[in-house]
This record gives sequence, structure tokens and C-alpha cells, in this order.
Amino acid sequence: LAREEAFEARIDAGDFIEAKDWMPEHYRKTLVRQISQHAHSEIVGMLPEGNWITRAPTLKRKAILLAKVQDEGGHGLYLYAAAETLGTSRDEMTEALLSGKAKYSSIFNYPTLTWADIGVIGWLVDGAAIMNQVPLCRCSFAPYARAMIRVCREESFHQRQGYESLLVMMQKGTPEQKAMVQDAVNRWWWPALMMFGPADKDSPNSEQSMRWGIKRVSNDTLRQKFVDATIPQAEILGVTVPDPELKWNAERESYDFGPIDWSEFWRVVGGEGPCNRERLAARQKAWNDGAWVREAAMAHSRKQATKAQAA
Amino acid sequence: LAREEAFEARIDAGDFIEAKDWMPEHYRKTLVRQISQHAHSEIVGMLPEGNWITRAPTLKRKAILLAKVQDEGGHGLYLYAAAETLGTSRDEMTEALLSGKAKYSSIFNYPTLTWADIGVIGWLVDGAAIMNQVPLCRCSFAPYARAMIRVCREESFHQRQGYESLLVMMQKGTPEQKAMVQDAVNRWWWPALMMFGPADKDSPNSEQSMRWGIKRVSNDTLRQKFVDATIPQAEILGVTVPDPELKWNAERESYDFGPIDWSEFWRVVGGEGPCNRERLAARQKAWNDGAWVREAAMAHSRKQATKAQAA
Amino acid sequence: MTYVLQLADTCLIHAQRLGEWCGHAPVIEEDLALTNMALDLIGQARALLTHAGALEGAGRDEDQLAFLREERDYRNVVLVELPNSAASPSDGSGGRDFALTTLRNAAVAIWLELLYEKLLDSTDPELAAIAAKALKEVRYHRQHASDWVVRLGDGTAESQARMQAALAVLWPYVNELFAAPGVDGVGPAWKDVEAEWRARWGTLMQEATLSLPRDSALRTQGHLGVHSEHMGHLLATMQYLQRAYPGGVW
Amino acid sequence: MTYVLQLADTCLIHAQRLGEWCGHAPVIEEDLALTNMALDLIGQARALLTHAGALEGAGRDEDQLAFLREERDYRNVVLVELPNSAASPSDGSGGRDFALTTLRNAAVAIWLELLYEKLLDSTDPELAAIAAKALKEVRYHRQHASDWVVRLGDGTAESQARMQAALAVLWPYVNELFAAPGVDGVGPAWKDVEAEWRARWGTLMQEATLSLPRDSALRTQGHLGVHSEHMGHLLATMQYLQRAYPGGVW
Repeated sequence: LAREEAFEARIDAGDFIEAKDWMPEHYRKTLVRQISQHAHSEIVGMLPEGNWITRAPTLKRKAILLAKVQDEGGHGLYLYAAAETLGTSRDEMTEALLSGKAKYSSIFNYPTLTWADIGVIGWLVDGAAIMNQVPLCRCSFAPYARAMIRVCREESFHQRQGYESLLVMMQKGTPEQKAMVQDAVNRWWWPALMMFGPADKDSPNSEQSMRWGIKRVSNDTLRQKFVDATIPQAEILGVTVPDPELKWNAERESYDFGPIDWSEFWRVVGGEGPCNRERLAARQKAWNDGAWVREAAMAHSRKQATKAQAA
Repeated sequence: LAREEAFEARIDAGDFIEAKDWMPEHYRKTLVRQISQHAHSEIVGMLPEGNWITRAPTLKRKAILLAKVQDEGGHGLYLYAAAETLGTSRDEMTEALLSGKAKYSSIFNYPTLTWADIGVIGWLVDGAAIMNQVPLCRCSFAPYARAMIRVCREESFHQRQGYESLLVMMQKGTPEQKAMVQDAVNRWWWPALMMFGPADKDSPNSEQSMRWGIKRVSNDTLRQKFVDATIPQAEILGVTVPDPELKWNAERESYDFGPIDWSEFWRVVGGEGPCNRERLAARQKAWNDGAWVREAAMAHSRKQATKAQAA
Repeated sequence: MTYVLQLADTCLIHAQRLGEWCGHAPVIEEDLALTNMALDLIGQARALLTHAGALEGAGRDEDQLAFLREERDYRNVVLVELPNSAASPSDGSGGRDFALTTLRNAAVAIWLELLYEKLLDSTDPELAAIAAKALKEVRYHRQHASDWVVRLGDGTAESQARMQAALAVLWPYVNELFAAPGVDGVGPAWKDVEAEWRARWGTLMQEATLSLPRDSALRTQGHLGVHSEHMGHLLATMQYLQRAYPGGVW
Repeated sequence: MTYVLQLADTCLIHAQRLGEWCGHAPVIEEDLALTNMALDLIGQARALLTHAGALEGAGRDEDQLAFLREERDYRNVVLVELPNSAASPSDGSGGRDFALTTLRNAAVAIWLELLYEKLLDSTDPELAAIAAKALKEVRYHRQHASDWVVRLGDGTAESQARMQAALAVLWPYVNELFAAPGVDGVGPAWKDVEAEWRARWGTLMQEATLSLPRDSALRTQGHLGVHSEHMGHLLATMQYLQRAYPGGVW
């Protein structure tokens, strides 16, 4: 109990917690859940973008997309490693993902239907992710905070690349390309807003996380911040967002926006989104098809170890 | 021996042999080999054309190609049935094909690389097949002769459709389409000439087959006939054949043509053509993947029979 | 026009998937049957697309509609664009599962049969005529596919397990078969055939000793132009020649 | 120009197949490694295609060459266009076989390493510069892929069998790696690297406890523009956007 009080005091003082430090079990569990969920999101997130690697329209765009997806895989590895410092293993986390027990960001349960989706994912989805993650750079658990600093830096780069690719299409493209961009924005806008999670009043876990310094800013605050930052970008781009109620509120110095369809949010979280089945099936297949590879690698390294011992 | 003499006498008299009639073992074997080989060719022949069903350029062409491939499957079934009257089974024949023991026409070991190949296969490959098969309509074994009559009728239809599709491209198409047709002719011309088999002097089995009325016209004769019939069609089409030695011989009233690359012929027959491996692998995979289906169908019909008996 | 396109594209894309089987079926008889079904469906798609083009009045013929639209303008149900096997889920590639294809064939054939029956009374005489011709074809498809569903469902333990697994994959996508609205007098809302479809499907499942999966809340919207990730790959293949040889005559 | 295209297209198509792995590898580390290899190869292809375009002098840039040629104008070896799995042989679809992809990666990396080493002395300074930069990359590819070949060959009985089966599939296509003629001073005939390639490959096979299949008489001619049936499907996918949106700016 004394330890718990000391821990709380450290948190209150704005101290950072390292993996080797004592921490309450619930704090540890909350972090494992959040970090592994974040890692899973990076890995599952490779799928909708990977879907366009073979069809990227130019070699430059293909290279950018390959590099981006590679970064995401790297974030996944980095985050799995951060979670492992808390006493879980990658195999356990993988098992939780594949069995459906662990979640990943629902945004990746939407399909990438056109090339413009790739740009819009960079702009809106990475944009929302950054908005969510910047406060995590000050998360009380230091390894996660350090990971987030690196992740945010790379995500910002991806966001700018995505926005730039849309800008090219909107400013120099054909009417068909412009329509493609607008269509992609129409499909991704609401799911992007949902990325900040349920409204504060429906977000029961948030309070404890806030107290512990794992979460620093509330869902609705971040969502508002995202809308306010994004609408001017949309204007420069020359696209509209599919919200008839969106309008500038001079009093609040902020945009008002229409109600979110939470029934869709919960349906997708609950596993009935457009691509939930396929994303999970793809990861399961990769894992199952790869079993012989992983076994062979282990068998080979055992052989090498035996040889080394004998020598 | 008396039966053998009587058989020979019937052949000499131009009689047709039915499946129920007595026949020498060697005659039977020769026919089983030839008919099953012919059936296999129809079945394997579905693969290079099937390769373009998903990419046919118009719905009309897609429908024509689907119908053609369906006809080929039908020929295969019809010919397997004719071979079965000689006391072999479809499973035995299939096994011989999949193990590589039985042959099929080498022409199907060449790839279909462009849409024009589909037209050229109709024109040249079906054309050569018809040239080969018309004499078989008078084959001494009546079930085969009857099958050939039907097959030839449908093949002629395919040949005209193939030629017509080339004519459309050559007469109304873009320069790219015309180049595509010429390129396809360049690639299929020599393989088509090889479809008549080795030169007469290198065709040891032919003599016995001729004597028995299974084969009616020699390889070289048919090949010459094919060239003579085809060159005028090429001229109408506006394509050339890739043979610098081709020229009209006024004395023979026939075309002279250059030497065939028999080393290529034997390499492809021997299993080292461009697609031999893939054709066989495709058939093997279809057969293996389909095992559970065939087993289920048998199990179901046994169940039905048991029920019927019980009732 | 949208109503007609929803039917036309469903026939077209269904045929496209069937065409992938050519030369790879478990028995040659099925190579023929699947090809034949594809051929009938292409015929129906041609008639319906031509009619849709006429209704649109912008001079687009069957091929311009079939090959030169963008993905978001195709109105087929997602069910028919799913790959022939669920084994490679995300890239439109991969394998052929006879269980899945057989179940889908039966599901779509029963649905088309019910819709075409109602379309016989359409105030659009062209649509009624197309339905009358197509009805004979899809009745045969339904019979043939249903026979296979029963055979494979009530076959071996393995075949039943495969059918049950394929059914689990397809079932959430069936919801869309009852989603599109009707056009007064012209054609029924798809939900008007739902009760009868479910009744017939239930009977078939019973005969095939298969059990229905739990209903899913998935609501795909291919009929509104929102497809799965498989569609783009399918179209890349299907449209390739028309795209690569602009102005070509075939 | 043909000589440069033969290299450029081999890098390009090899990268295209590697790109299909993204998100589907046996371990995430390999998702990264395969993607990274694809990225390097795309970089090499870009440099080589740009150079080829300059040599041609018709104003075609890397993208016009990469996306807007017809199949018969691509000059890559057939080896790299083969699908990532031999399981679905005739339609370009189907699965990913890590054994096949690993062996192919090693085979191509050794080959590129040997060619690039010789190209350091090219009288074409641009080509020599490209080779110098690429050499570092393909050395790493060769090392990484070779490690996996050994690991999987000398791993479990299953992994060895899978490697041996994949080797049997690929082996006949290796012949083409030594088929193209050189250009005096500019670049070596491919057969000039054959002996060294075979020596290194033999060592690798020994270390991986794999046995070489019988040599095949197959002589594929992708480097002359005669491809396999897989190539058309690959190009339909790869070229789709450029074909469907003529005049687009990306």
C-alpha cells in the first residue's frame, strides 16, 4: 500500500515510470492493453495500404507507399517491444489479436477502394492518429512515451506525404481524379472522427487513465482539435467534408459539427464492420501459413547452438 | 488367327469396326492411345484459352470464348466416352495424363500472351486440327469416326470465329491491335505446322495406322495442305508468316516452305516446352483439389441408394 | 437505370468469378456447367446493360458500361465479387473453393429466379422480356447448384465441414440481396423476395443437412457502389484490354 | 537500351512480386525485410528506366516505361514474374510460398551482385554509377536471403521438403539468367557471370543441405519479350491506374 502511495505521488509529481519500477497491477494491465492494441493497429494497418502497393500509379508513389508500410511494421515491432518490457510476450499478444480478444483501431476495418484512399488515409487517418498520440509523448510510462516520440515524428511525415499526394491530384489532376479524392474524403471523414473514441460521457475507462497520466486529453477535446485543424486543410485542398451541419462558431472560435453515428461505431468495434472478418482472416492466414517458417528458424538455431557447444 | 484375317479383310473392304466387334489387341491399344490423347488435348486446351476469359475485351467476345471452351470440354467428354467403349476407364485415362504417361497435343504447351493469340488459336490451331481430323471422320473405328464428324463441325465454327475476330482487328483496329495480331501469328505459325507431327520419314507408327485405316493421310501431306489453304487466308487478313523461304511453287501448284525446327518440336514433346509444367500442374491441382468433391458425390449417391433400398 | 444496373452488374460480376473456374473444376462436367452458367449470366448482363444504356440515353452500349466505368459506379452486390476462395482474403487472388462457389451459385440463382418471376409483371416491357428469357436459365442454374449443395452438404464429413465453413464466410453478405429499393411498377424492392428466399434456402439447408450461421449485422453496399477490396482487383483484370487499347475494335 | 531494360524490368517485376507479400509474411520482421528489398529494387528500376529512356531519346520517363508499355516490350527474365506460389499455376493468382520467394530472392540477389560488380567498369558512366549504388543494396539482399535459405533448408524436415519443392519449380527458369548478350564495353554478357553464380549457388545449396535438381532444357525468353502467362495478369494489376486514368497526374 505504501508502494502504491509512493507511485501515485510520483505520478502526481509528473515523474516518468520506467519498466523496472514498481507499478500497480491495474496500471500495468492498462498499459499492456493500450500499447499492444496500438501495435496491433500498426500491423493490421499494413493491410489496407498494402492492398494498393501492386497498383500504385507511379514508381515514386509506389516507393513512398512501400516505405510508409515499412515504417508501420517498424512501429508495430517497436511497440510490441515496449509492451514486452511490461512482462508480456509477443506470442501472447499475437495470440490475443488472432483470437479476436485484443482489439485494433477500427479505422482499419474500412476498405481502401481507390488510390485516393491512400492519400486520404495519410491525411485524415494519420492526422487523427497524431492528434491522439502527441499527448502520449508525455505519457507517464517512459518507454511508451519514448516510442510515441519516434512514432509521431514518422507519422507526421506520412501525413504530409498523404496530403501532398492529394494536393497534386486536386491541383493538377483530371476531373476524374478530383472526383476520386472527394469521394475518398466522403468515405473516410466520419470514420476518422470516430478514431478519437466514444464521447467523453460514454468513455468510462478514460478517467482512471487520465489520473495515471496515461491519457492526457479527453476524446471530445481531441476530436474538436482535429476538426479545427483539418477543415482549413480541406479548404486549401478544395474538398468538402460530408457534414451539412459543419460551420464555424465564432463564439467558441471552433467548428461545430454534426452528430456522429455511434451505432456504426459500435457495430464496427463489435466486429461487423466492412472488413473486420477479412483483416483478421488475413493475419490468421499469414500466421498459420508461416508456422513452418518459424519452426524451421527455431530448429536451425537450436542446431547451430548445439554445434557451437560441441565445438 | 482366322479372326485376325477376317478383321483385316473387313478393313481392306472399307468396313467400319464397332466397339462390340472383335479387334486385334494392337489395334485397340493404338486407338485407345490416340483417342485418349485427343481427349486430353481438348481438356488441356481449355487452359490457354481459359487464361483469357477473365480478360476478354468485349462481352460478345467473352461469350464466344466461354462457348468455345465449353465445346472443347464437351469434345473431351465425348472422346473419353468413345475411348471407354474400348475397355478403358476415364479414371485410368486421367491417371495417365496426370502422371505424364499420356501425351496431349504439344501446341497447348505454348502460352497465350495476348488477346490476339485467342484469335490465332482459332484460325491456325483449330485450322490445323481440322485438317488433321477430317480424314479421321473416315477412320475405320466407327465410334471415333462419328465423334470426329461432330468435333470437326464445331471446330470449323471455332475456326471461322477466330479468323473473323482477327479480321475485325486487322480491318478496323488500331495500329497497336494490328501489331498484336502479327505478333501472335509470328509466334504460332511454326508450332501450328508442327501439329501435323514429325516428317513422314521420322514417323514410324504411321504406317501401321495407315494400313488399319486409323490414319488416312500422311503428316507431310496434311502439312502441305494446311500451308496451301492458310497462306491465301493470311493474305486476306494482311499478315505475313515468319518464313523467309515461303514461296509459291508454280510447278507443284503448292507453297514451298522453310525447314521446321525439329529440335524444338522434340524438346516440347519431351516436356521442356514453355508451359508443359504449368499445364500438367494445373490439371493435377484441379484433380487433387477436387478429390473431396468427387468423394462427397459418391458418398451421397451411396446414401441415396441405401435410402431407396430401405424404402 | 440504377435498378437495372444493380441486376446487370450482379450478373456480370458473378459470371466473371465463374469464368475463373474454367479448366480447374473438380470434374470436367462441372467445367462445362460453370462455364455454361457464366455464359447465361453474360447473356443476361448484356441484355440488361444494353437496356440500362438505353434508359440512360447517353449512348453508352453494353461494353462501355461493362468495361469503362469506375469501380464506384458498379452496382453489383458484394456477395458476387468475393473471390472464389476465402483463403486469400485481402488481395483478390488465391484459389478456388468449390464449396463456396456452389453455395454462392445456389444463393444467387434462387434470388434471381424470384426477382425475374416478379419482373415478368414489370411495366417496362423490355425488362419483362429479359426476365422471361432469363427465368428458364436461372431455374436450371438453381436446380443444378442446389443438387450440388445437397450432395456436398450430405456427402462426407469433410464435405459437410467445408460447406459449413464456406457458408459461414458467405452468410453475412447475403443480407445485401434484400437491400435495394424497388421502382414503382418497374421492379420490386429486393426485400419483397426476402421471405420466400429465406424459406427456400431453409429447405435447401435442411435437405443438405447444413445449419445456418448466426445472422450478421454486416450490411454491404455494393448496390450503392461501395464495394469490397476485391472489386478493384477483379476490375483491373476485367477491364484491362479496353483500358490498354483505347479506341480498339474487337 | 535493351540491355538496360533487361536489368531494369527484372528489378521492377521482382519488386512487384515482393510487394504482394506486404502484411502477409510469416513474421513481421520479414514483412519489413521484403518490403525493404522491394523498395531498393524499385529504386534501382527507377534509375535504370530513367537511363534507358535517356538512351532511347524519345522522351519517355520512368513511369511511361514502367506502366505504359505492352507486355511484349518488357524485358525481365521470366523467373521474376512467376507467382509467389506455384500452387495456382495458370492464372497469376494464388497464395504466397515463402520457400519459393526466399530461393528466388537469393538467386536474383547473387546474380545482380555479380552483374553490378562487372558494371562498375562499364564505359557508360551512368550505368557504372547506378551499379555502385545498387551493389551495396543487393549485397545486403543476398546476405539476408541466403541466411534464410540456409535456415529453411537446414531447419525441419518439413521446411527442407518445402525448399526442395520450391527449388524444383524455380530451377528451370534459372537458365535464363545467363541468356542475354552483352554490349561491348557497356555491360557483360550474362553468361560471363554464370560460372561464378553456379559456384556460389552450389556452396549455398550445400550449406542449406539442399540438392540441386536435374538441369532442364527449358529456355525462357522473357529478356526477348516472350513471357509466361503470368505476366499479363501482373501487368493488368500494375498498370491499372495509369491505363484507367489517362492524362492523370499523381
